[in-house]
Amino acid sequence: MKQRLDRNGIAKRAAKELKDGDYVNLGLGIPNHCADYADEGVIFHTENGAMGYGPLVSPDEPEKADFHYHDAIGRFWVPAPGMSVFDVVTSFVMIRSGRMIVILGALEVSEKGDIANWSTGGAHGGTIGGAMDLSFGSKRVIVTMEHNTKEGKPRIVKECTYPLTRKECVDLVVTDLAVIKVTPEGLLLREVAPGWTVEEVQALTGPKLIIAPDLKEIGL
Amino acid sequence: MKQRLDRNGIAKRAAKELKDGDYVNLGLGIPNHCADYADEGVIFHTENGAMGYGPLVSPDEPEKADFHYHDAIGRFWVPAPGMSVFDVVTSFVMIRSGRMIVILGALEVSEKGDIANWSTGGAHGGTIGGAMDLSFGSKRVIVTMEHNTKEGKPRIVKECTYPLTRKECVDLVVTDLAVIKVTPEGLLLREVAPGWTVEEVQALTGPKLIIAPDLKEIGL
Amino acid sequence: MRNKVFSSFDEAVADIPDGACIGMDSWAIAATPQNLIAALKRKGVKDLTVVTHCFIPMIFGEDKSTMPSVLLPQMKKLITPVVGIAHLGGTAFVEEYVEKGLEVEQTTIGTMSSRLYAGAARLGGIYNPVGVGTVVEEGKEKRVIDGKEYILEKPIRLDYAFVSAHKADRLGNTVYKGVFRGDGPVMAMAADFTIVEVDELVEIGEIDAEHVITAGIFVDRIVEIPEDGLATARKLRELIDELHSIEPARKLMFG
Amino acid sequence: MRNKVFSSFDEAVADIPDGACIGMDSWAIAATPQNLIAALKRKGVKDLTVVTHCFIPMIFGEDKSTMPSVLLPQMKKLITPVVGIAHLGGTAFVEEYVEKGLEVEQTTIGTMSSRLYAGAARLGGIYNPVGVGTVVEEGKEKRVIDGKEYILEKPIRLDYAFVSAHKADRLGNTVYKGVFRGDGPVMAMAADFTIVEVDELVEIGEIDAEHVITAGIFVDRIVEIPEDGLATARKLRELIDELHSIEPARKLMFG
Repeated sequence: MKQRLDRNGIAKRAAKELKDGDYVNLGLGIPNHCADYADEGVIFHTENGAMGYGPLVSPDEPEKADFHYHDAIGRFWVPAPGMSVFDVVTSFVMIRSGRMIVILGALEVSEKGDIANWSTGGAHGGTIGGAMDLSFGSKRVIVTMEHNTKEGKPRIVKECTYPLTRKECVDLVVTDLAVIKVTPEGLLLREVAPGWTVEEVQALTGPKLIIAPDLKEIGL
Repeated sequence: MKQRLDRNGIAKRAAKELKDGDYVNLGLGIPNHCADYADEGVIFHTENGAMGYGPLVSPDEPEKADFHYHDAIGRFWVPAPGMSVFDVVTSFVMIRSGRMIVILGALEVSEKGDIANWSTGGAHGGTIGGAMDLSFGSKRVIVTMEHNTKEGKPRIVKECTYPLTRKECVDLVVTDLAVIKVTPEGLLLREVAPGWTVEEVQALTGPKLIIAPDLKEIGL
Repeated sequence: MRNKVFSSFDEAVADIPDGACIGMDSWAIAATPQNLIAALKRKGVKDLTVVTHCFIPMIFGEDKSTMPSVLLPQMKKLITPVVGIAHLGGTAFVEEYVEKGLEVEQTTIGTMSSRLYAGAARLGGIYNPVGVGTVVEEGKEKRVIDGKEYILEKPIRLDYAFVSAHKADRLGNTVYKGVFRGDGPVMAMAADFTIVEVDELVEIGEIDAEHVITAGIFVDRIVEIPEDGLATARKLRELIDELHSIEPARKLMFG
Repeated sequence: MRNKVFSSFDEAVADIPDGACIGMDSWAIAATPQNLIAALKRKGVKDLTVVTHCFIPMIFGEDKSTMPSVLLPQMKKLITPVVGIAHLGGTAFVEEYVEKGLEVEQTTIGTMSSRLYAGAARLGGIYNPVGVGTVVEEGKEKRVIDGKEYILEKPIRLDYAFVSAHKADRLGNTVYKGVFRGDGPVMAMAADFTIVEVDELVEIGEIDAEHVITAGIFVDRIVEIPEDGLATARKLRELIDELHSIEPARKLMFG
């Protein structure tokens, strides 16, 4: 049956990239859901100053929520054994010093691995936040996003049209249609959503895709 | 009776500059002895990472000594309530950010308040250490030293002959003969050792001294 | 012992002049020195420069939660990585002030922290790798060092830091709780005067030397938050309950 | 859980290649990762760059206390603020090595710490105010910023950091004791690989999240110091007793 992955499906596929002992920062949106599917032993970081925090507080137990314990976008979690808290200076040294994997949402990713994810343009259309730091220093940048805009245009493009977050940093893009690796030769299509052909995915993608010899269906 | 202050006397006079609540770093040599004479409430810093440490360990109680608790030159102290320990990055932000008084030893101090205290010159004659940081950032630099070299030459000079630690930073010089304030107009002689005349002190000093209208004997 | 403990927030901010540059950490409601901000509003100084992580519109009334944006009419300049958030109308709330002359300097979060460290250590500038090839580099000097591009960023020094902390002793030794630590420690170091509001003032010796996060030398004034103050445990609890009752907030903040 | 705990120091340093740049904090006997240094000597790698606070001659035999200078024959370069101390013959002990090509880069203590921070935060350089008008500025670029002179200093990045700490849990969350903290935390951040020797390995959860000084992400390998290791409480106690029995040392180290 031909269908696009839903947001949880994208997150689940991206989470397969994470292994026991990895330090991971998850961006706003789809990336946040990766935590639900990640291996035990993956250690999550939030840039406002905690590493190795525990499960999110469920809406059924609001009494467990505490403003001292939430992530960068305000989701409450509970402390866990082995957690550490720290100031933002230290938090961003963690991010910048190449020890972390980040999974980011994006508006666009270019053929060369440029990412645009902080602003839709316009005078006050966006806010810089920590995305430029996250895309800079991490040992691996994974992007999760919908393959196309609401209007059906490609989000994977020759050149980004939105204000850039960082040039040439994305390693892997996971969308509702495909898993694509950024390589020096170009974008390598490795996996396609169930029921989709290479040609159909290519038609919804800006740059020409290289087809992996071992191309397969996205496995969840 | 005409005499030079001894090293403890110099330290005692310099310690009078310190008030309750001051944060103070003491250099090697005479400055170290200032702690013995300072007001209660003066808080001492050691650049290897502690603030507000307790009394030095006496040679009669070596069992109280612990390598985790000593100052930058290796003198053991005991922890005290209200103490904090920190890394060297933080320790030097304390030093550089203008919140501390430092008392330093010196080889020479110039008319303009330049200080030379880290090297007697020569290929490997000295070691830089933290003196340049200490003389840079502090809100007040006080120098304690003997007024003259063993050969009787002035240590207060027109221009330093030893390698500089920092230019134009010394505020007050306390020697075995005099207390001298560095001012934009020149060196202001404020106090002389008991029994010494202005002329005698001037004869042992390089630059011309300005005589304070309220010149007095060094009070201990 | 030099007294650092003030009995009111108004007294603690009484000497802050027009034109002051004030760091006040804020991650929305978390880590925000709400009582000091409220006192500064009451005082009514103007032409302020505000340095903060998160500058968003007031979500609740000032009696419930006071955030840096309550100072908008008193501000000349804002330095922040986060202006507004999409689901609260984006940056619309600052635009009328920008038209009237408010300068907004956006910086990345990590860059702001590095610039505050640079201010604290009295560096003249840092060559920063983040933001190369983006709007962040506009109008700034760039330089290639060992084959990589960097942007020259200026240090941030503060006249005053407002810090929200958990406990402090009378010497100013301070500890935080959870993500309220934020940029409090580096702001305290980068400031000429640091004012800390704390949940609890404790006796000297109660905070272990190994656990101190901001040493007393960086803290000039301490005010203990009274029971009827802002950002008390009770007030924060009430805010959570209120947010939990609002559908979009519950969806955002609960797993 | 990824295993970070190694059972021997030799194993923990086994992959360090010739030419590595290694940070190892040392404030004479304090804060020195003695066991890791001894293992690196046994391994016999060469052309090392050593970054340390205090580089002084060996005071005691290697069985009693091993300091960075034991690596002199294996070193190509030394970065430090302190080479030798006057009452132990000054810098004489390095001079034969300098003649044979050892490069010695002296830096101020505060500058070294700032350069390590710059390395950790991936800055390209910092404009540093300390050392202007002194030998420190020789051969370096200077620049006036807002009317003040600065020296451009390069970041220090480390291939490996050797850190001496008090306790670590199996995730690498680390705490120190007293002045052994030193530059351990910033070296751990500036290094590609950090190896920590600890007095005690503890279970996860034993170290409070608020008390962690070096978070586990910065720690790659942990070795617990065995009873017959260097820098144990017993060994340090014996050194104090020995120093106390030597007149000049007693005079220097006791009040």
